[in-house]
Amino acid sequence: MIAELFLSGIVVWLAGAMASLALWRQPAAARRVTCGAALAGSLLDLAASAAAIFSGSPAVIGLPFGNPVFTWAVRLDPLSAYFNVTLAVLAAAVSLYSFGYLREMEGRRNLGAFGFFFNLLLLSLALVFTASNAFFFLVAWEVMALSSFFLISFEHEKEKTRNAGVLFLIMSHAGSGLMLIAFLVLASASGSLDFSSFHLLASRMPALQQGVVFLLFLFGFGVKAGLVPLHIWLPEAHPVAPSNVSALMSGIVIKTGIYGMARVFFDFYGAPPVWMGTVVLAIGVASALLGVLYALMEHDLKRLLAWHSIENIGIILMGFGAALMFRALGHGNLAALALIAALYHTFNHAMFKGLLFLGAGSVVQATHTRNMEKMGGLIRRMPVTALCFLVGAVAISGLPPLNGFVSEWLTYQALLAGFGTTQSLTRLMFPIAGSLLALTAALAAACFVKAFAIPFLALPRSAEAAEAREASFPMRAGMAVLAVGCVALGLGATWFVRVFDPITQQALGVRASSALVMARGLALSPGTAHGGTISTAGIALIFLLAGAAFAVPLAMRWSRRSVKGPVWDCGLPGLTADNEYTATAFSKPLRMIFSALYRPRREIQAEFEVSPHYPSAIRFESEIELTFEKRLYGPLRERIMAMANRMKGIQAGSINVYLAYIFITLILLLLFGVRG
Amino acid sequence: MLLVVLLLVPLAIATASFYVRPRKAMEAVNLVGFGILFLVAVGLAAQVLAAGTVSFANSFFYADSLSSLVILLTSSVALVCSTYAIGYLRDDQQSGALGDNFSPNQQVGQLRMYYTLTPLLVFSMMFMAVANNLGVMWAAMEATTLASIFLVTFYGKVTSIEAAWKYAIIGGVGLSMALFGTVVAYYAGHRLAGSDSLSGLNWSVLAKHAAQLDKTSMRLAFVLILLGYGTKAGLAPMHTWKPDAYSEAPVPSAAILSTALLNCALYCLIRFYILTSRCLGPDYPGHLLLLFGLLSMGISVPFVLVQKNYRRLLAYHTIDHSGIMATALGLGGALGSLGLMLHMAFHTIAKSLLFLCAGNVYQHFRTDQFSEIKGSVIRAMPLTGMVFLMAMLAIIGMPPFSLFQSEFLILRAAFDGGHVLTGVLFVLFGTGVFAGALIHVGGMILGPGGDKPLAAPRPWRNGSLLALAGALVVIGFWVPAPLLELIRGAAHVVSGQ
Amino acid sequence: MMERLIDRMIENVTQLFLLLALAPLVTGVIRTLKARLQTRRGPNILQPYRDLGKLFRKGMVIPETASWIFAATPWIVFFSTVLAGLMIPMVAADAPLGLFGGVLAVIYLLGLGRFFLALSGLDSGSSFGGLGSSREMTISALAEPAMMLAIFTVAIGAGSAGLTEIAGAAIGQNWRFLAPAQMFAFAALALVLIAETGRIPVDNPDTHLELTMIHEAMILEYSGPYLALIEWAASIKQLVLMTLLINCFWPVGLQHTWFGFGALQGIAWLLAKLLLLSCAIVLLETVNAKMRLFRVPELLAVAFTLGSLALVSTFLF
Amino acid sequence: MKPFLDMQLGDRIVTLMAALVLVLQIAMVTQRWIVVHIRIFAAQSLFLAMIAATIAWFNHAPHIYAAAALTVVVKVILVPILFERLVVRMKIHEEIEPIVNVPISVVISGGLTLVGYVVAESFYRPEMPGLGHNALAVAISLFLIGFFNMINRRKALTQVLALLSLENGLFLAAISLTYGMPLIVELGIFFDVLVAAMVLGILVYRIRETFESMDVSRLRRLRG
Repeated sequence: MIAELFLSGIVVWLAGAMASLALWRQPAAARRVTCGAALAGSLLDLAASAAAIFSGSPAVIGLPFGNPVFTWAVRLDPLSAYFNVTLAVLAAAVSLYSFGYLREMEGRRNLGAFGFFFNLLLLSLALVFTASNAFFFLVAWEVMALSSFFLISFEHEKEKTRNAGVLFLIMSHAGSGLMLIAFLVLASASGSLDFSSFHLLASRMPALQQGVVFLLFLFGFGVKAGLVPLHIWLPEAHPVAPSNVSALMSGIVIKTGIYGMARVFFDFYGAPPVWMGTVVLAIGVASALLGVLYALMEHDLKRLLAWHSIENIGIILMGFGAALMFRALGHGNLAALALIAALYHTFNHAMFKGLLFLGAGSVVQATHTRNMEKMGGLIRRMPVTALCFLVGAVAISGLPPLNGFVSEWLTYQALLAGFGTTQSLTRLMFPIAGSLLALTAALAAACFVKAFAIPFLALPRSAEAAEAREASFPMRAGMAVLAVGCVALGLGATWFVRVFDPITQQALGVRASSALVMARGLALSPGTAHGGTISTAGIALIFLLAGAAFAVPLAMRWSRRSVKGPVWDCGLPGLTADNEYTATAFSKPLRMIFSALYRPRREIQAEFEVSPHYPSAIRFESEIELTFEKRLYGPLRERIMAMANRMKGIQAGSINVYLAYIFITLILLLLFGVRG
Repeated sequence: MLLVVLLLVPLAIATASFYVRPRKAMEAVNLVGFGILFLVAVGLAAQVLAAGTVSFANSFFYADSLSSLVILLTSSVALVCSTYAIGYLRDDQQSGALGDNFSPNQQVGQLRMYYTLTPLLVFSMMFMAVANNLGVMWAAMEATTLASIFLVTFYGKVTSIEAAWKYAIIGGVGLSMALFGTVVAYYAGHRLAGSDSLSGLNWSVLAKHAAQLDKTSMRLAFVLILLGYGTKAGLAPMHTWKPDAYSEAPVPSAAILSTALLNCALYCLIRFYILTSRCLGPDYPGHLLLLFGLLSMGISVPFVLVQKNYRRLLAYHTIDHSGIMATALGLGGALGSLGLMLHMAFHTIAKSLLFLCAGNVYQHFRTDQFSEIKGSVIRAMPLTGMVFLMAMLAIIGMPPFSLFQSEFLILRAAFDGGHVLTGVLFVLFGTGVFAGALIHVGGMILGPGGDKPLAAPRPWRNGSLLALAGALVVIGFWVPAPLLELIRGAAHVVSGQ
Repeated sequence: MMERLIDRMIENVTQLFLLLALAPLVTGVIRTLKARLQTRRGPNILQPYRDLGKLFRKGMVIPETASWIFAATPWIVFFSTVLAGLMIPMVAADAPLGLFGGVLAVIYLLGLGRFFLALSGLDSGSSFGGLGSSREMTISALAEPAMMLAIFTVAIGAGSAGLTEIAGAAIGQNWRFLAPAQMFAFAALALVLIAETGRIPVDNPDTHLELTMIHEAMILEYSGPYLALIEWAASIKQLVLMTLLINCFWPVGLQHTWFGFGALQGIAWLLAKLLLLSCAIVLLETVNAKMRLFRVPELLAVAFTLGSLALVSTFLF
Repeated sequence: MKPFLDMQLGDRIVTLMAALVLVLQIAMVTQRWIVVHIRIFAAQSLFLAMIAATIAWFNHAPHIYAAAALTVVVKVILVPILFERLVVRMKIHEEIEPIVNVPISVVISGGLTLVGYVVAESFYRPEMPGLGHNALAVAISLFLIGFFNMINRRKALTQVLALLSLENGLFLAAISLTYGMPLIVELGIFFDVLVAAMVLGILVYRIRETFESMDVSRLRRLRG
């Protein structure tokens, strides 16, 4: 049954891809087919994987195509199923959204090609999460990379877009090269390519080999997940893609890296040495902090969101790192807690980041710019979008009672409990990581105050923003689905954690949820000694009751006594959009405080007419330096290119030289090759 | 019997198109002839699949699944290219690219040269593939060089003469080394069967008694052979002629040279590799092959990275891939040989497709510099652009296209065989080439589009383009069972298992 | 079971009452003491109540540029603060609403309030609001890690993150806070408290000097009942943080559970300790001048260092 | 007739002539005048034919006579005539300076001869009839020196000649090691050599036409 559902989902996606390619001459039809197929496929996939999480034995499905040399098969075990559910929910919402979003492009762009790659992306994602052997996994992985590449460079007439796409594909390919090596090392040890044969295999290998394979996987998947310092492609590639694609990219595509790590760390490795967990934890902290710090300086709405993806991946990795360390130290329950925190946050991030990107998409479509400084006041023009975006912003800032808070709370608990697990110095890592997580979360909140307030509140800062129009119904519906998801995952935490039982069972042999749920499902507890409890549902309930009991009636009474009035503007003639605080101004204090990292460059040009004290016009421009691009990748690229140019001297055109190459080779071989 | 037909058909084509007058007739002769040749090759493949080996004239002609695979690939490439050539040369004739201020007669003469030399080239490749006697095999190989020189000078430009000269001289030296190697191999084995007896150089005989061959001589022989046929295969550092020759020859010929002829050179290498490894054990030839294979892959990276000319880019790709195949041969074993044979087949399809795409682009834009095209291909010629990009992605080993599978096999052979360094370098160079190719070709095809008008429809060229593209896509998901059988058979011949 | 629930109800109501009632008082006390220390007569201790009452009776001016965020914020701030207040142990060790959340919930609920406050600051479009929001978010973000470290330390000492357990573990050993770890943590948390409650030297709650104000700038556009709500919430927040500080580190007189007489005793102790802490704050405020905004990070860096010292010393001692 | 069946004598003759061939090869390296160059090549090929004949006589291997005859026809008569015609038509007389000047070239050639002996030395089999290893050493040396000569020359035609002389080395190896390849192979090889010579001749002529010179060091347009 599961198999049939899953296969039919695959087939629907495939058919959708082909059909929309065939229909590339009729944009409207292509659009409908694309989104319809994507939606239907997602729903089928959702049904299949939701059932698969709880079905005792993983469903193994052989695919009808593929060549005899390799087997193309998928396996739906709880872990795969969980990621598939994430994919399916997000994909459903996004395809719903796309019904409206793509209408803009009709006639101006080749929607057939778009639909082809869009469905292909969903298809390959589902296969990546379920592939049951290394070869097929890599095939699915690269198909995913390819289709994302074409979707990213969909607007390929812009050079920035092209470069972003190419950068993405190259880095992704380098990453899969590392994975390829690691997989082949495992395969040569096990004699088979099947994941089932890798189970706990890595831990049986010699220590050095174990470590190398671990690092290969970490960086191989890390490229896709956007770990610092392998992240540079992400803030380039995600913003330039069409927004519904960005939602998929940030929401689920980078999660394939997370899935790969989960698969490797908790399936291939038994109890890894402690240092592995430490490394993962450290990298997680670095990614989280740097991601949010760079996000704060961003005024391109979509780039800002992209940087936040790096931050959240970092948070997820903190959970993984803690889980690995606990496992190494032999604390199964804590490991389960940390793993749950990480996976929970994975799902949550898919929800709110998808939501935020869809919201950004609506805004960008309405205002024709990605620059926040040119938006403003949109909450009146597009209320629904604003509300959805607000929900996403609250959720991603980890504020109660929404889903972001729950998973971050679980992460805190894991880190808190970690201190007691060992006597060695490594235990200091947990509190440090915890406090930096707190910093990250607070900065994220600051960043989303900016990201919501600047575009949506106060007065419009440009003509486009002034006559922005609310997104079409399908787009609003798509966003609403995800917003509801955020709320549900927040309030229904105690219900949702049960989903993880099969996964932790499979990965760690522990069923944790019963320990996590307290007070008849009203509250959530970390399951450790005295962890304290949390009840998002309760908090929300109290808010509702209090609101209904006091806020509404009182507000109505007071509103009779309230008048609309102008804003205090120091007596100057009237407030205009120019008086408003800009995003740049908002992030100014942090830019100064962290200037060691940003190395900001600013230039101010003022034109004076009457007197040097009253400039008639001031042009302010400030930009920060992206350290890794400038210090690490730039020099690397230049060095390689310089070397290549020098190598060109080999082919200088003189036939005598060419002959000399052969001659020397011949002599050398005669002297050393032949006589052995 | 089929073996002889296989040789007679191309000869017949050559003579016919040498004597018929009008252009259309020559085209028809070529098209039909190569069609027949393809059928014959398929028939031969069927026979081989049934009987294992086919031999004729007391095994002067001899074909096993290895040679039959090479023949099949060669004939199919020849067929596709002859189809493509019709459209291509007509275009050349109209645009006066055949040589400025040529009279119509001279132009037809040019065409005749092409339509006569190509079958001759094919003929010598066929001969090489069915010859059992290593000496004859060498002679046939030399003949391929001689037949193709004037294809390189086809356009009579200064550069094409230069390219032809380098091709001729370097090829000549290489082949004389190969001949030397053959002589030494003969010496190593001439005491088995009495000297001066013809069968003393027969591969089938030598392979049977490979163990008794004189070891020292085989060492020397293999080195010379490796350098010799390696030159034809374009292994570094004997590769220098390739970019010049490929970028100057007319595109269909370039396609044939870079696929079919490469296969032939590798075929000769494989034959001797089998002898040597049976005589000295796989390590000695294996390590030498790995050395040259990795060197070729490595050397192609910088040239791909900073390449300005897309036809030369393709040439360096061919060098890269001959390196890959040499590595696969060096790794040997069941996996390595299977990977090698699959890769040979897949590469033949993808690379010829690439050259045909390059031909389309060249004839539309009349330049082979990336900088002058700048991302207007997809707009000016959508079909070609799409196929070009696809084929490029395929050739740099992107799934779901088939080359990924063969390279995966080869890599697996490397790691299973404990050649970790080889595997790592393989991946490293692969990534380098990937980056270079993607940057350049991506930048050439995708983009805002220029002033160039939409290209006119070109049935002959795009027809063959689509045929190959279809094959390329399909073969990634499904290889016809008999073909796979043939490939497996060839792999068995190589690995001797 | 049933009566347990009823007990809880009573506890909650009591603590709610305490919060609402005490908060303005604490503010008043601090103001008066400060005035006296500066040898001014200063306002009456009960002045804050009067202010609130007056504001609640007044009408209000809503900026025409503002959106519904502006109207929603006071409620969210008020409710979240009160909710946080119910999660901390005031009178007895077990916080009435402990089930709904521990210290993390408290911090994040206050964070929720701050988030909306900052939004409303930007909502009106006045540049003061933006200025205030920007500074508020910056400072609180920088305060966060120090606070978290201190809490971690305390939690590690008590072997729990639940405030009930923390306080409970502290009961009885009244001099435990003399342990270096506790001292450092206390100092760190105290600094954070100053930053969070917007007191000198970080912010001056009494100023309306454009360029120096932070919290006041955010709420510049508010008037009437909404302003009252926000001010009230601010003083409740102050009370909550102060209580948190004293009950976690110096639980003298803190009861294990709520029962008749003990509760009264607990309240008495609470008042006493609050008074003490207020004096300390007043002292601090009078001897210090307000810092420049860009010196504040240094202060918080000190707090962070103290926090990490506390952590390390739990490791050492 | 006794002495003429004595292996010893045969060995002496072969070795002597091989040595002469080697000398001629080195002479070719030093040579500047193209016409003389061609003639030396002819002479060398003639000696080779004689070696072949000797071997055929002493080993009663009649098919080697055919090889000898072919050598005479192709390399002593046809190719030289062809090339001298070419020289006359293109009115070229003198080779410009070789890349490495003459004395050093000679030294290098000596070194290459040494290499040849070093390589061949591992092939020495006492149990085998004497015509073997010495000739192989010479053959390898011929090959290497011819190769070096190709690198060393700038004029297209001389490169072709060097290539052919290098093939002479092959021929020597073939007949002295294995008493010649099977006849059909020999036929194939000679046919190829002839065609190659003609093809290369035509190429040389076209180079001369397009570049107004035969200097291959000008063929440097194709780079990178």
